[in-house]
Formats: sequence, C-alpha cells, structure tokens
Amino acid sequence: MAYTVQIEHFEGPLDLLLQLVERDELAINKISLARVADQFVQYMQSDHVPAEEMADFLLVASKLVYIKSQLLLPDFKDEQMEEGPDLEAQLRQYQMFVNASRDLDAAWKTGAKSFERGSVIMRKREIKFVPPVNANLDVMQDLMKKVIARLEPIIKMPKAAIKRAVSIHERIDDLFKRIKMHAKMSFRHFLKDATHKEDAIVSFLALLELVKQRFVVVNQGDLFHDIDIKISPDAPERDPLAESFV
Amino acid sequence: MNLDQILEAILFASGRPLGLRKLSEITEASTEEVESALEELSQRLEASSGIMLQEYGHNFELVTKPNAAEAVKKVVKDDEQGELTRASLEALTILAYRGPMTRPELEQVRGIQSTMILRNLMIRGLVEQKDDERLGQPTYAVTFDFLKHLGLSSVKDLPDYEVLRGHAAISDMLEQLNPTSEAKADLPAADSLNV
Amino acid sequence: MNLDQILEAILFASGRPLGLRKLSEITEASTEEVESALEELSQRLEASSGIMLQEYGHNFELVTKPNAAEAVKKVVKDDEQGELTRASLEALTILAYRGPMTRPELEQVRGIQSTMILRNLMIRGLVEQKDDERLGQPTYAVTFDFLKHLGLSSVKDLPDYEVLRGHAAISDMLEQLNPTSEAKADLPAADSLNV
Repeated sequence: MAYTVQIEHFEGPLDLLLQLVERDELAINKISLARVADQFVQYMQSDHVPAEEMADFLLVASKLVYIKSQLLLPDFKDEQMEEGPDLEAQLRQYQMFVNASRDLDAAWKTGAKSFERGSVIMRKREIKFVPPVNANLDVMQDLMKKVIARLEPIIKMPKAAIKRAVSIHERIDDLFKRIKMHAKMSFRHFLKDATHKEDAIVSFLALLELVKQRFVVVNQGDLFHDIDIKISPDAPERDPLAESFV
Repeated sequence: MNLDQILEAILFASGRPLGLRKLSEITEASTEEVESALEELSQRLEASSGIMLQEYGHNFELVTKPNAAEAVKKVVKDDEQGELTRASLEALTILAYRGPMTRPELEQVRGIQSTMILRNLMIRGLVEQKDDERLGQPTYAVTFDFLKHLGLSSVKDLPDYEVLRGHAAISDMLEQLNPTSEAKADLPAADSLNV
Repeated sequence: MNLDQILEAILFASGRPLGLRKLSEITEASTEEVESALEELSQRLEASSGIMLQEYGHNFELVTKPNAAEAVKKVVKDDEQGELTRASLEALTILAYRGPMTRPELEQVRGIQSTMILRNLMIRGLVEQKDDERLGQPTYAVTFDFLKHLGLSSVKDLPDYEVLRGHAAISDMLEQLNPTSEAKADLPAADSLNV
C-alpha cells in the first residue's frame, strides 16, 4: 500500500524521524528505524536544512545507518557509534514530549489565563527619583561590554556553521584516501568478509563519514551515487545495505 | 465560579477602584446581584483573609488589612529602594548607551523580555518615556536625574560612549528587528558613529 | 493576624513573585513556617476564592483563577502572546516538565541545537535563565508568565507531570551528560519521583 501522506515540514532530525515512523504507523524500534532510514536521508536532502542544524541531522542519519547495518550484521559493533544516547530511547521520549506539547498547545489556545495584580503605580505623581546606589560609570562600562560580548556569538552563528562545515570537509578528504585504499574490496565482499573484520569496520565507518560529509558539503548532485561508484562498482543491486546509500 | 469570586478576580486584576455599575456591566449581572455578592465577598475576606474590600461611595477596591501594614511596608519599600538588580542595571546601561530605544529594541539587545524591568526603572525615576515613537512603539531613555547622579551632563560623557554605542554587534542585532531600509533610516542619529 | 494572612497581604501588595527566603525575611518567620503557612493559604484560596497561589521553584505569586479569565479580560489589557510555533511549543513543554535544565540537556532531548529557540522564548518572557548553574552551564526554566498563560498554579498541574518529569529514560539520558554524582545532587527535588 502506498502512503500518500506527505511530510511537509520538520523542525529537527527527531521531528522528521518521528513523522516518518508515525506516518507509517510503526512502533518505535530498531526495525522501524531501519525501515525509514532511507526516507530520512531523502527528506533531509530535499528540504532546506539550515547550516547550523546540519550536524544534528548528520548525527541521526549516521545512527540510522548504523542501526540498519546492525540488523544485517548482528555481530557488527562499533564503539564510537555505540557512544551517546540510544536513538530508539531518545525518539521514544521525544515522542512523549511531542504528545504532551499537543495538550499544552490546546490549553494555550483556550485563553483561560491567570492575571497578576493590576498595577496602578504608573501614575506620574508616584514616580520619584531614587538614586541607584550601585550604578556607577565603571559598572556601566563593564556591563555594556558584557552585553556586546553576549551578542557576538549570536551574530556570528552562521559563520561558525560554515567554519564547521569546512573542517568537516578537510576530514572528508582524509577519509576519501582511506576509502580508496579499500576500494578494491567490493561492498559485498567487505560485508561478508568475517576474517577481515577490522577492515570491514574501517571501511564501513569511512563510508559513514563520507555520507555525512557529503550531506554537509551539498545538496547538489547525487553524492551517494558517487560513493557507489568509488567504493563499490560491482555491488549487487539488491544489497540492502547498499540501498541505504542510494 | 460564583459571582463573588469573579468580582474578587476582577478587582484584584484591575488594581484600582471600580464602580457598582461597571462591575455589573462586566459580569452581566444586575447591580442588586453584584451588591449582594460584594457583601458576601466582604464577609468572607473579613473572616479569614489578609486583604479586605474597601468601599468609597459606590466604588470598590481590594486592599491589604491594616494589621498587615508593617510587613507590607517592608516589601513596598524594598521595591522602591535598595540596590538595582543586575538585570535592572543592565537594562539601564543599555538605555544609557543606546537610548532612546523602544522596548522591542531593548529586548532584542538583552535577549530577555523587559516589561517589568522597564516599569521598575520608570518608577524609580531612572528612565522615562520620550515624546517620539519608532515603528508605532514609544521610546525610552535615561532621565536627566540619573545622569546628574552619575555626575554627567550628557550620555556622551559615558566611558567609551561612541565605541560602545555604535558597536556593530548591537547594530546588527537591531537590524534583524527592522529588516527594511525604511526602518534603518529611523535609527537614532548616533548611528553615524558606527566604526 | 495569622502568618498565612500576612503572607497573603505581602504577596497582594507586591504584585510580583516573591521567594521563600524573602518572605521569611519580611515576616521574620522560619522558611518552614512560611512554607506551611503558604500551603494553608493555597488551600484556603483554592476552596473559596477567585484568586489562587501560584508556585514555581520556591517563588510565589497571587494570580486570578483561570475560570475568571473571561470577565477579567474586560478590565485589563491582555498581553496577546499569539500562537506558538511547533518548535517553541516543544522546547517549552520540555522545559516545563523537566526544567530547570541546561541548554545541552535541552538539546539532548530535542536532538537539535536550541540557542535561537531559547533566545526567542526568553524575549517573549516565557523562559528565563535561572541563577543556579549546573556543570558550569546556566540553567533555564519556564516563567510565571508561562504559568499564567496556561492558568496553572504550578507546573505540577501539567498533565502526567510526574510520569514525564520522572521518566527513567530521560534521567538516564541526561545522566550521560552529567556523569558526576555531584551534578546529580543538583537536580531538582522532584527527581525523587523517579521510578
């Protein structure tokens, strides 16, 4: 059955992921997460994810790919990917808060508000100058500088995001080299090669990183396709893991 | 909710005396019903509350009971005097360096809602509303009394005035508030001090 | 005059939230005595009054009951907050149930960086930065304005409060951010509701 419900807008990676899972009326577990992994990547590329949020999307994308790979290779474990919160648990609690926020929204709109006590003190005659004992020129100069210092990171946020993307770019070049070293190994081969487990993990992680990289650098072009060509020219068409990169 | 409770809420929130007719209008009850509910309210408060219903002519107001006057004086005095909180001091400083500015502008620079703080600064006579508006909003600036307290004759004598007033971080931030070029033209003259 | 009545008069006169310590200072009673008198006050108002006691993080304010809102809006200017975006709602919900919390903690739950959303909510006066820090990070919580908009006397009145606040999964996840036992000791009291 084809689902026609469109995901129109999402506020963050967990929002998108939850919408995908809920649209297909799936329970939150590893199997459902693996199932929507590809769509997650597609939506993420099709929408305009702000630069400063890209890293958060990449993190979730890499976790999804990892979950999918684990279903295919039950004994495949990577310590780095095991770090941090478990995506499944994270999404479940996120869902809990999203549900609670719907109740809150309904309550917000009823207009059944409370009011504080009305103030009458704004009458002119009640205003009298009270010297502020702790206000002096030094304190004020210092405070003004602090206010400006607090604003600067906010102004610079877009620039910082670009900087981060650039540093990821450099890391990608590095990864590319590693991947090339493994390029001779077919995608399928390294997945199946139990005797060269370490190679497999290295390649796989490199792949993941590359995928992450590609997201960051652009929406332009078909990155994943690119990976296919570089890594696995002879990967079987139906290889389920390879599909997640298409 | 009973009428006496609704009347209590109305008088509490309005903070000023309200007439019988007005109360009847708001509650859509007859003046007789309002009068009897006010009597009920008065008795309930008399019996157990720290506040009471005061009547002058046909005007009604909630006030604190005289027995609590001593404690009440302490809190009111506290509001009016004593040191400024850090937040108040910060708002006052921004208004000194960058004023006159509107409340949304002040909030954009502070990153914090500033209604109460602005009100408190005005009660203390440190800040006043100016005659000119910007984008339909009143503007605020520090008072002459405050400058005198600092020993200054003009805000321009504040330390590093030109640099801090015209700092790009603040201009950029305020520009996000007024994206149109029209709004830009409305910015205070000292913007030309931008470096 | 009983302590609960004196406290009522003080809160009435001040018209803003006052802290437990401040109330104890003004009344010259111990914080335990003040707490129990406030509980008494809260119950008395709950039973018969048009106003109620609002509590958040050991701060207290008197406000009108939400049932009276329709009538009260006829006498006071209603600061329209407007609708909330989904992202704002989500962040507010998390902060209401789980706050005070640091920005990294909020981001952990939302899965996305939240600098701007926090700033927007602070400018709207729905969230504020608290005085206490955790692991060198400032903490954020919802404000009395937020509670007023929902007509709540406490965040504890939010649906399923204990379940959502004390949810084991969240605690585990936040603990990954705060691995030291020190940090744990700083968590708000309601954490003991953990199951």
